[in-house]
Amino acid sequence: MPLLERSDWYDIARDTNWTPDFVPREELFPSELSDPYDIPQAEWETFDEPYKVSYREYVKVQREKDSSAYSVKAALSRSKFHDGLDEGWASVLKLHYGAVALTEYQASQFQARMVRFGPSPSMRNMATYGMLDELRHAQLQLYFPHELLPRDRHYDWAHEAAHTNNWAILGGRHAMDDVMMCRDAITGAIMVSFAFETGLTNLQMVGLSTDATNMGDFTFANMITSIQSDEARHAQLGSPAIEIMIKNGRKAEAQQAVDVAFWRMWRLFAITVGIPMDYYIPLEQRHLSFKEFMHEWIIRQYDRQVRELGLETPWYWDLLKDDIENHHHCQQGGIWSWRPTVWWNPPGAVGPREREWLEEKYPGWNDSFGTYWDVITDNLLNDREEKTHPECIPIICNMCQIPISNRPGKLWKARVYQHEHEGRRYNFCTEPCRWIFTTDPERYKKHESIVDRMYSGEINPPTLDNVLTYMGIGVVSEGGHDGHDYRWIDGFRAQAAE
Amino acid sequence: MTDSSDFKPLKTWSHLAGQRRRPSEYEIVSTNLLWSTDKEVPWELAPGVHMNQWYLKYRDASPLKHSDWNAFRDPDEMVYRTYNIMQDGQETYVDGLLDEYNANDHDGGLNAAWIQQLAELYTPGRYLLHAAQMGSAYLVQMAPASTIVNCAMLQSADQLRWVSRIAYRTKELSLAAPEAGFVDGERGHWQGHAAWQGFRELMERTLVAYDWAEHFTALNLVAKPAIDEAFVRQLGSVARREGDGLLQQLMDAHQTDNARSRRWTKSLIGFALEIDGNKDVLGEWVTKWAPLGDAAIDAYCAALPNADSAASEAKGEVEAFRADLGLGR
Amino acid sequence: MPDMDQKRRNSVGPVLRAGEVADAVVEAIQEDNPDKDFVIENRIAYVRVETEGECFIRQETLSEMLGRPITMPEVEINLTSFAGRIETTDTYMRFYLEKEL
Amino acid sequence: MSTFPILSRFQYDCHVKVVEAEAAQTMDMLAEACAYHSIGLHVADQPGKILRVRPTTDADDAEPWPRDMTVAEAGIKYFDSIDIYFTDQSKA
Repeated sequence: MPLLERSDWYDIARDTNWTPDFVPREELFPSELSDPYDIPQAEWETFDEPYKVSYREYVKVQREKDSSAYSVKAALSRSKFHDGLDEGWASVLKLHYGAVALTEYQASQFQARMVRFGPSPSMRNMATYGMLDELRHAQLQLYFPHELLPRDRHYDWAHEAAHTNNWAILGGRHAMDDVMMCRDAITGAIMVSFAFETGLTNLQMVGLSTDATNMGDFTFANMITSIQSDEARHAQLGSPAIEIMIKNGRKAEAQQAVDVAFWRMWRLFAITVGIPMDYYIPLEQRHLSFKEFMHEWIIRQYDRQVRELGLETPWYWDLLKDDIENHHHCQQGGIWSWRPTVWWNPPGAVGPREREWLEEKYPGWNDSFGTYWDVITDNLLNDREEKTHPECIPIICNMCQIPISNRPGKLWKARVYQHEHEGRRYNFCTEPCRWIFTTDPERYKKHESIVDRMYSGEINPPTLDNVLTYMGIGVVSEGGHDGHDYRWIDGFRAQAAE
Repeated sequence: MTDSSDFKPLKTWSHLAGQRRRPSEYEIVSTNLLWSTDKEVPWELAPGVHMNQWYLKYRDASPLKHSDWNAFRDPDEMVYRTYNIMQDGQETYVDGLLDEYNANDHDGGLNAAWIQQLAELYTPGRYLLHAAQMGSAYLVQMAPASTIVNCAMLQSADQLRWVSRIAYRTKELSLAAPEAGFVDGERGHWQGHAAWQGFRELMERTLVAYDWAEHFTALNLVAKPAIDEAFVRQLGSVARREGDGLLQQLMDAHQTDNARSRRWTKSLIGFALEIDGNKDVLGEWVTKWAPLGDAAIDAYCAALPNADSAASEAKGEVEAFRADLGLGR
Repeated sequence: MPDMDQKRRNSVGPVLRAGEVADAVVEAIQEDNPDKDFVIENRIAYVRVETEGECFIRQETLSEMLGRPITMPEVEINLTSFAGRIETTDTYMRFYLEKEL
Repeated sequence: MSTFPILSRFQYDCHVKVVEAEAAQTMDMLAEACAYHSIGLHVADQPGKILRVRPTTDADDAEPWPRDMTVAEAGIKYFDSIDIYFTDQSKA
């Protein structure tokens, strides 16, 4: 006789709420950890995750996924792929693993919050798989770069980065701790599962796989798309939570959670995905521009999903569209200029052909970002390498912790958005980052950016060496240098010779 | 800054490079993964934020102390991919059991009295194990080292495994005995039947024991052993006597997961007992929680048919487990 | 680009890792949704399959196209993402939108 | 300490930079200090033009401070954002 189908017994396994008698319910599900919106338990029991799986199916399917991911890795390990690897692609890997590996691990702790404090048993079960998924992602993304350690000390950052105070890591931790680690189960489900995992993770884990395949890095392409297949499932924890919120008169709160989380993640992902796609990947291997991927996955698909659930397009959507044309170009410049502060070797990668591509994909690039690189190119062509290293630092945003920048050149838009709160002045990169602060000043007000720390005495004295040491440079590994040893200016030499 | 010549390529992570032997896959992917234990303020937000206060109070200020929790190792060295390989095999075995008994119309051969016992004493167990799933997940959030977190994570998943299998059996039994109250009756039994009230009190109180180490003690030294011995082992034995070979074999399969849980529990206790003062801390918690565990066992076993010695056997086994950890009463 | 953003605003469908399962899905989904026009975008590492409003992947058809039996949970191995809402059952997956914009 | 950080919003530069200012500096000196971190690094020089300093405002339309006014006299404080911008000799 055939075994039962999953649907025959699935609902029984998620019918596990009971009424506590020995301890008060509010002690069992404290609102700050569970549901701060006072939505009745019966409402949460209507939670129905659209993407279902059983334990039995889970261990079987996940075993197969891993079997595939690890066998592709083994095959590539035996090949000579990493010998003579382009340093642009190596930078993608170094940046990716350093930013992602331990973040995935903390995500398993966040999923555990939903397992323990989720008011709906369905949510608790789904999040149990989510928790395991994130363990998988952390372990894959530690095991794979570990093999690269004998090639390059920078790969040690896959494990160490999150333990340092590197400026890029402070940005990552501040955002992740805000959106993921310091939220109740419900707000977290909206912020992480919906706003993050149905949106921007697609860029990093699916969009980037196209470039990886073009590079011949099938291990990486296979790994990240396999990771996203887990995310696609457990991300579905978010939409029922949003719908229950709206049904119970909490649309405004759900909207704010989505808008805050999306913007915070956007500011990070433009760096970890946008820069690789438009600069680090050699021109011949680029498929679409970051902007094109953003329009495919975010402007069209994510926004559609937001509206499908009954929320509105975020108020800052026009600002986002502008930021898509702008933010990662600025940060490519900043990261390259301050390359000794990062754990990868960012290529400038703006030779004549690359500039032509950038101008085509981002009309106006030459008049704006081009002027910035003109000065740098001129310095390099005229043996003034030292002038490519600034002696000062950029001001850092008190929300996203990223250097405050905007379009240079004719279209000059660089500006700091300031805000006074209880006698302290805060500096923000954009209107949305400032807005996020005002939604909950208590949450953010005591935090110090790395620039604040240079003036508050935490980094004392704030000499260049001390700041670099504070950031883990010269501690975990050396900092970065131009990934192509400035070969990208050769095209200009050739032009000049003609 | 260090001279660049110090940065030779590595064979393993710098934090493992000091040890003599080559690190295992387990160590490479499992050790020192928490960033929230690096600094005085756990999370990169204002120190006063509720979650920072929660971690400072319930994790960092726990009376159970160790200067290097990260040195803990899971004796099974379980990683995600080996867990799935192992559990896929275990689940295939359970599928086989269910298929085989189903083919022989096992449920049709059960007597009415036993079916009633199953409805009252077996299928409501999904609430019990789900509570253990939630409690284990609390440890995932709060344990001070990733190697401890991982053990708790797989323990939480194991509970869901058996919640699912109980749900599966609940449906099967409801088809065999539509009048016995399966599917809809379990919550009433869990909340009202005398057999479950000890367990329910134990689990509700365990779930609000928010100090991470007290939670671990209540869950892994008291509640889970009580569940393992009374619900899994004693009910399994009764099933054997009642001719319910399927339940007996399911419970035997369940014990495999319990044994793994006990192995890491024993290792973690041994690790904690290296530090002066921890024995007293753990001893006090055991003294506080063990009576609740005993009461749960007593209440549950009293309801088991023809099982006069069940409670004393179960309590004896639980006590022996703790004695083996050096924490006998 | 704004044109594309506007035109396909009610698009739904799976995004699959390139490979034999993706190829089989592309065939099966068109067979099972004969009244629909599909846009199939090959992005080298992944394939985006989209249509307006609603579409199904059925286990039976997919197994036929693949030439071997496949369960719906096994589709997850290659289902890296999707547009729209999802419904997962033992015998089919459905991608759909409730609101038309 | 007589120096303190101000935010240099230097015309045409991509980044807003932290530059040390001194109370006794004139605006010309402050402009020069800011220029040191932008011109020739990220911004092309414009020989013949004069750099002026004004408070940052939303519309970029504030009056510049007199070139010989000091930082203290202008009331520029810790982490104030100021614009440094190119002007024609005649307008200066």
